[in-house]
Amino acid sequence: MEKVGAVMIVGAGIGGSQAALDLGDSGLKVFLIESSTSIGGVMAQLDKTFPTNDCAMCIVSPKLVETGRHQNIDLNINCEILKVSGQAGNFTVKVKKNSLYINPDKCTGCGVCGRNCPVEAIDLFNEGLAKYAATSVKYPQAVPLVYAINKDYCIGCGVCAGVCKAKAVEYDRKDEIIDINVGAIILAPGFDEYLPPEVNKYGFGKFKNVVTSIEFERILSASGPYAGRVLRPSDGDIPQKVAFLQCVGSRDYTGEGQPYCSSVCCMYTAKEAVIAHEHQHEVKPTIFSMDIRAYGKDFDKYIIRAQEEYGVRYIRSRISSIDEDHKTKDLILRYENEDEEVIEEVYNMVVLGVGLNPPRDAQHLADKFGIKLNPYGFAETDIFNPVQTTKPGIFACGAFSQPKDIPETVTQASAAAGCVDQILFSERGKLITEKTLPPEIFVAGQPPRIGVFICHCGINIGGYVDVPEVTRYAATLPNVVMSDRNLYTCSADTQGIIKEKIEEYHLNRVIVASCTPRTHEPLFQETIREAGLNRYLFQMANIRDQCSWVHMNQPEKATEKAKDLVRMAVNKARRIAPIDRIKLGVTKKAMVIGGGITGMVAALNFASQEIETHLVQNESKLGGFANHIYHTLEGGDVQAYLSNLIEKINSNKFIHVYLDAEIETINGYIGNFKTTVLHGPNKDRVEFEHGVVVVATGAKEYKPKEYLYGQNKNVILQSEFEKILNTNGAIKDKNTIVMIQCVGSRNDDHPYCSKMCCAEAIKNALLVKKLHPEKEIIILFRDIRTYGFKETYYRKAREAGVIFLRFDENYPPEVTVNGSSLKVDVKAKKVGNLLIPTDLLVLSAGIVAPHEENEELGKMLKVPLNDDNFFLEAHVKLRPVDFATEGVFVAGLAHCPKTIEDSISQANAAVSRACTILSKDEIEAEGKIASVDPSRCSGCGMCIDNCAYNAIELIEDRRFGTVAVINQALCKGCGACSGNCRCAAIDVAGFTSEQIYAMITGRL
Amino acid sequence: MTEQAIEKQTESEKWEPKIIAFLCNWCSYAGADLAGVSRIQYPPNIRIVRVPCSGRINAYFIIKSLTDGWDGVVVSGCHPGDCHYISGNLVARRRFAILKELLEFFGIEPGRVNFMWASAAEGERFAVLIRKATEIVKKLGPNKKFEKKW
Amino acid sequence: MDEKLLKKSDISKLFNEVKDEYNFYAPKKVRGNISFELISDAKEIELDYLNSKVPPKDVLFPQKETIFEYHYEGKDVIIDERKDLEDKLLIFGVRPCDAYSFKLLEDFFAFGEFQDDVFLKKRENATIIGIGCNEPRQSCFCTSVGGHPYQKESTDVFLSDLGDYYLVETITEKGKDLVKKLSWLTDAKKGDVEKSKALAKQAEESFTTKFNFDLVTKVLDENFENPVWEEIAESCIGCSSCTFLCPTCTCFDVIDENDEYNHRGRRIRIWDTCQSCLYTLETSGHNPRPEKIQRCRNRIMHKFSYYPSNYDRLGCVGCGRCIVACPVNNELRLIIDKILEIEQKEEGEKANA
Amino acid sequence: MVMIVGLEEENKEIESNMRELARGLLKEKKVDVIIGYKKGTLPMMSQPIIIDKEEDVDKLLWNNTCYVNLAKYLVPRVAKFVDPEKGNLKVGVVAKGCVGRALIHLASENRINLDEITIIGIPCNGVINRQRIEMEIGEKEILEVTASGNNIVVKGKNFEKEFPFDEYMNELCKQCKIRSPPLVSKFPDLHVGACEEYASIVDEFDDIAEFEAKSPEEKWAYIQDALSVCTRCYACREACPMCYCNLCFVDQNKPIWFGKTTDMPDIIVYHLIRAMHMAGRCVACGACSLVCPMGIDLNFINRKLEKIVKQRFDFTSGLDPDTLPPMTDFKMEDAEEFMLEED
Repeated sequence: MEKVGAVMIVGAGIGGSQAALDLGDSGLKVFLIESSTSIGGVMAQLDKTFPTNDCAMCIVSPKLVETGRHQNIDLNINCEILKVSGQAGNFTVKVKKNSLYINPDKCTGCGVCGRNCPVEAIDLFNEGLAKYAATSVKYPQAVPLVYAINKDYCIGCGVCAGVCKAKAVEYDRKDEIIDINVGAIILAPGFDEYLPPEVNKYGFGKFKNVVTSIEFERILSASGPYAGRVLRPSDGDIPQKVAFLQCVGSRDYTGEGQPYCSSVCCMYTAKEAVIAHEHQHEVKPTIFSMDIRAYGKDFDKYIIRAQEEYGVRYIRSRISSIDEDHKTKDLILRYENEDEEVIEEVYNMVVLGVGLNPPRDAQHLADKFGIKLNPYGFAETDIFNPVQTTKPGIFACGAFSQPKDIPETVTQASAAAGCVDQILFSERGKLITEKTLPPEIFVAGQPPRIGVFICHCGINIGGYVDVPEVTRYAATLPNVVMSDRNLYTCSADTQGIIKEKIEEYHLNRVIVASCTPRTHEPLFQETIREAGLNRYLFQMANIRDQCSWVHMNQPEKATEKAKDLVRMAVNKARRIAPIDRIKLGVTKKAMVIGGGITGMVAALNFASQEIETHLVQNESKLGGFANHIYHTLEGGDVQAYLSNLIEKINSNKFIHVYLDAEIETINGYIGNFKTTVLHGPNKDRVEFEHGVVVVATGAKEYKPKEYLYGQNKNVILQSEFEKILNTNGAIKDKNTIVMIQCVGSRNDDHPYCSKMCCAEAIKNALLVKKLHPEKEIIILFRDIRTYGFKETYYRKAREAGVIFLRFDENYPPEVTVNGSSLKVDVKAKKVGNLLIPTDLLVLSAGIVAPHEENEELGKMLKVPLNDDNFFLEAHVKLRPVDFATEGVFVAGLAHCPKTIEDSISQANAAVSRACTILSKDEIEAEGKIASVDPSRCSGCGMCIDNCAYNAIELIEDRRFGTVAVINQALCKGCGACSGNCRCAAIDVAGFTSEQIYAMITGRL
Repeated sequence: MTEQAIEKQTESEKWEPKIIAFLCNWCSYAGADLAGVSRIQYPPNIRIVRVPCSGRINAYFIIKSLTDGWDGVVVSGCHPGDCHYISGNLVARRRFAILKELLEFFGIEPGRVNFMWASAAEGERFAVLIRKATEIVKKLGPNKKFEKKW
Repeated sequence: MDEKLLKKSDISKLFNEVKDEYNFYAPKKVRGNISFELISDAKEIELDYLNSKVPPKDVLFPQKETIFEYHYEGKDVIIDERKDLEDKLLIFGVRPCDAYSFKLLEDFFAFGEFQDDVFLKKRENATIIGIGCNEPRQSCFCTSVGGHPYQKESTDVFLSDLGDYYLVETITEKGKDLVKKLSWLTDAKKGDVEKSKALAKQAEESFTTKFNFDLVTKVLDENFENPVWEEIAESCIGCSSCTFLCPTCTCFDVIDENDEYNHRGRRIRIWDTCQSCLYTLETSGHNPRPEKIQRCRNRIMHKFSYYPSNYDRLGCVGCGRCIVACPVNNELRLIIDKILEIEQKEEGEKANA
Repeated sequence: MVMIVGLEEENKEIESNMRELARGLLKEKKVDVIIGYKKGTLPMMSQPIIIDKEEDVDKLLWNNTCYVNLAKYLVPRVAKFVDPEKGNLKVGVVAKGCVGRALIHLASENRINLDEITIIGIPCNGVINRQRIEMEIGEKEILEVTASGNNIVVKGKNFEKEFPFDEYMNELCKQCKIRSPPLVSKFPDLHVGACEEYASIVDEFDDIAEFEAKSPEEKWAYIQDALSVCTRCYACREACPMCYCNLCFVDQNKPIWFGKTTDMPDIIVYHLIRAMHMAGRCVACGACSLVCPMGIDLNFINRKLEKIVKQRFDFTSGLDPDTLPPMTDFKMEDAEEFMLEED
């Protein structure tokens, strides 16, 4: 069977887009299939994201734009899967492309149709809180920016066809059915949120001021229905008391909701409460929750800030009922607090923290693709590879396999891509067609000959700005040799006209005055490149989004402004120069630091793609943290898995293992590293070259100083207990076993949650109950954080008779010893003070980062640590395994505490990200980057600390002494260095000081 | 009020300031685009210069704008934490803080140069703040301090 | 008798008489410093001063001077020549050393085939009223450069300060024309002339700073390369105060200022200084005087070696401004001493041999 | 300033201690050269001197005329202390507080290596405001200046005048909180008087409060007047230990950042941007003002700079080479009260 170098990705949310970008960047053809009319999924609907309060649109939109215009990604919207055949390596998928009734090739996204549509349709993007026209895009920044007609609402009046100057409206446009041939498939359909039924105790749908969290998210959004003001739907008043209810439709055994934990609600609720208060200080949020499951990186700190800085009140309770005050539309909540009192409180608004359900069409997808779903209706995946579905060659990522947050989704997306890489690595580049372009015309030193193209954009510009006047005016400007106007400058035929004019007038600079460069610059750059001009000999004047559309009532002023903007663009264009993007060779080898499960999975993935890999382990054997783990909570046999991995590593000819190894130096940068390692008992020195680095150095178990650990033999750690249980099982005389959670976690020294301890405790408790049902087990906890499907084991443990007692963090249990008997004194919530005679005390010790080792490695790699000494990724949300320093990746416990499955996903994700580099013979640096004029530089080094990418270093120049140099491979072109440089020694190509000056002096 | 005074008043009311706005590409420029897409109207006094990041904006550019006769300057970047380049806006914020204090110390009216944050989702905020900045500058009148005698 | 008398209290009369015909420049105190400024009210004139901080050079050769202006007509550039060069100037109260510096400036601006029209026109239209020095400072050394506290070279009218009044001597035709207009001046008596001469002699004798510049020039000519330059440059910080306040420094830079907004521009010249490392920086990046040692040497060589060989006179008028101005006290007297030490050493060595 | 003995006695004692220390350093070859001051040829002047022989030690001077910031001589552009054979020479620097601060700050900007420098610390009691005295004396030649008690005695041909030193010291010296070099613990044997540790300083900046309270128009008028005599000779820049750019922005072309003329806007822009460049870097030595041939007082601008960085970023320049200067560093929680916000 022949393998096909293409991949289908179903679902174009943040997960699907990430997988598509990874695979597209590594040379595979990607067919991205989306059922709605634009990409971005739920993330595009969010206002801010936790735990950084990043603006969701700010961070996601560049990624979506990149996906939309990626050469290797074929984006298909409004699609349905009809039929799938074939097997891993070669699938054929029949896809139906539903008609938009608007020709996407002709639609310019100008929006005139929507503004003229007489019909109001419900705006689903704004969760029904606003209305939109039947002819619409999902949201203003949608990718692709193509309008569609919603036939459910359309009355067929024909107004849109009449007003569309691009002639894109085609009412009779037919659906299309196509066969797509791919080698692998990634399913990323995301989730659907739980919608409580109207008869439910929450009164959703019945009471106007009860909204779901996703509706509230739109209310918070600056681009939402109330422009970011927190208003309640019933009367548009600012709600002062807002109650957030957790676990709506999650951890629900009544049959109404789902039994599992939806994993993300605790955090998004905290975020919504914080943001609501931030937007409107009058808002005083109260959150009702059972456990606070802030188990992720820096999550606990966020919860603390929410309480301390934003005054968010937490009440541990599940409310029993909601009633509405008919007059005020306020809501009356009834609940029982931890002291078992029933309380009634009035709130102005209630937000339901709804859970995550499998996508509505999950069963349909499973049937079509031939994969199995688990009992909850999510995709069933491999216990040690959470992206592998039950069918080879088909992978799942994101919330489709289990509820999860954005970084985990992005990680899994890359992990799925990493698994696809393993199957299709040999087919890279085979289905990619490289465009052949004419050689670039040499323009250096020639006087500028500028051509200006001014766009009417139908009536979008022409209706408000006097385009002929601006065109006439442009012709009078210095170095302008032609100016012309077009109905739609972005249309395909105008691209032909631009090319002709370049030839006819020997243009060497081109200006388009139209819409925004953020969406259209690449298109025009491509056009002039096809005509033989360097891409960077192009300028845009934004006379639509930032002129005609915002000054619709002042046509004269808008015309004057348009002239100014054109003049400023011409002034800049007179000073622009071609930019050559430098190319760097790539050493197609990898170094993986750390020989635990994460490191080994990464190494094996590289090796399976025939990439030579150096695995550096500081201990004398492989295995790391997993050496102490026997099973996962879900029952996976870790020891068997581990020995299988080690065997595979040792027999793989592409992997070099260095044990007892110590890294001496790491030099170089992305694609071109050189490392020396001392290894073995004799500290032999070995030096090798590699193109990427994966940091998988792991973490350590906390060695408690508290609770008499190390002083009393009956006080042991959870890992030691696990060993006993799984080897000789010698606990016969221990009748009462007490476990204490959060030992060395969530305290002042280690203010984070170690994530795995709750599951470990429950796992061991269940094992004890299985082996010795008569034993009494008491687990003392602050919050039980069995997120996702792990929740069901929590329930199982309770059913098996394990006793769970909650203590307050301010009153931790006290352990006393009297002769040989231990006693645990605890102030338990709802139960009161207890003195428990204990035979065995098991401490759930947290995970700590090796501070010194991490710091040393961090310095060598020029990558940062967070406050807790774990490695700090490039972006908490969207680049979870990347470092800001390119070519270096992080995975596993080195990143933060996490489970084995998560570590494996991160390992594969890191490999996928690395393969976007290693799959290329050479990498192209950014074009618009900074450079240092050594004759001006005085070497003060300020730029080094200002650079977020470690792209600058000081060198000794033979002629100019100590000067800064910028590594072109690492520079991103932000210019932070240049903005502070006193000597003005640093300039940024494409935004040079001269060019910006020219724009400043271009004032009319 | 004398006739002359009235004439003078209407004259100054008629006067429209020219304001240059440096916007970072990823948040504020996108926010300005969103204001456009959402058809939020604001005064036509600003002329936008796109820069990669607020970190790129050297004090030279701001002062040059003043010496070159622009009546006001607006500089807008991503909110702290949102920077596409991780920390460019934080580097810039210190620079702007110092520059702003120095300009005021030298006797430049506080409202001549305005710094702001606007995200890609804040089309409305962008328009509101531009409206505000325009009003402030208009109240200050033409920027004559750096005018050269010819 | 040709000599006249001018009462100090009549200065305002003089000013009012001529102010319409001349642009009247005179010493004025600006923020504590004396400088030659365009006078609009006789009260501004400062009569009691040692010498100005900035030399009167800057009346004829200002720090910034527009050479011509231009404007755009469509895409064409039209040059507008200066029209104010025909204005008549009167510079009142110039000390002899500074007056003599005008001679040196003429040497430079009229050298060879390059005639600097702007400067020369202004010089031609300028009438100089000099004034003798009764109290030379310790830093003054005009007598060592061929000058004198009562030297009248380059002045048109010369004043001697006799207490409440000035003795007015007419030196040139230009001066005669001016004095003729001041018909109210009284005639001087013989005693006044004698008194002036006595003051001149007294002043000459009070000099404490004296140099043998013939020897200096000779030593310099032979010692372009000498370790002493390193010593001389050691404490210099290259601030260029010495050159900016020097009445004989003439270097300038030419730049264009473009006022795009108003469709116009101008070509201006501004003072430059050989003490700046940029001064000799070539486009290629090569700099023949990259270090301050070469730059310090250039200033000395220029004044005391190159100038004599080019113009047959010293490039220094002995005003002593550089001595006072140097912020690190690396002053000319110390430098000359070090240069002459070379000669002494050589002499010593010869004697030993 | 509380002074137990007269100025002259105090300075003499420091001077003789300094000479002994210098002699020892040269003798024991702990340093190859020493930068210090020697007596000037004009009243109220001193001259920087570089000595490398024991017998020259007695030339070293310490009094209230030692105002040049000697750190300037260690910035590579000005002098090279390199021996063709020995390589970098070990340099001793006679350092009052602001010289010490300059050295420490320069180290943080990679200009100098503190390990190669020996700081001879001096507790400075302020330098004479030469320009102010000269201006008050006016058009008379000053022939001799001496210290008597706490007064400065100025003599000329027919006059003699006394100036109380406390008032006639440089403006920045009046506000100075760091009279001897910081980091004394690093050089325990190398201070010649009582030198203190400065972990941080307390300063209310009351001296510029009055100016800050002025209206923009008043400030602008004041600045214009103060700078009107500037000839743009750049002596301020050249004397400043922190101005070490290879090519100052005013000298650059492509683009020509700002006008190079003595037109008022150009002058103001030069001083404004130079101030911008000094933020968090100025070490309050006052050299810029003391060297100005036109006697312009730039000190009030320097005070403002100190105030900005102290109040905003709790930073005082030249205290610790390992603390990142404010323009190099940034924090998420930096104050941003100046940002435009919706009403």
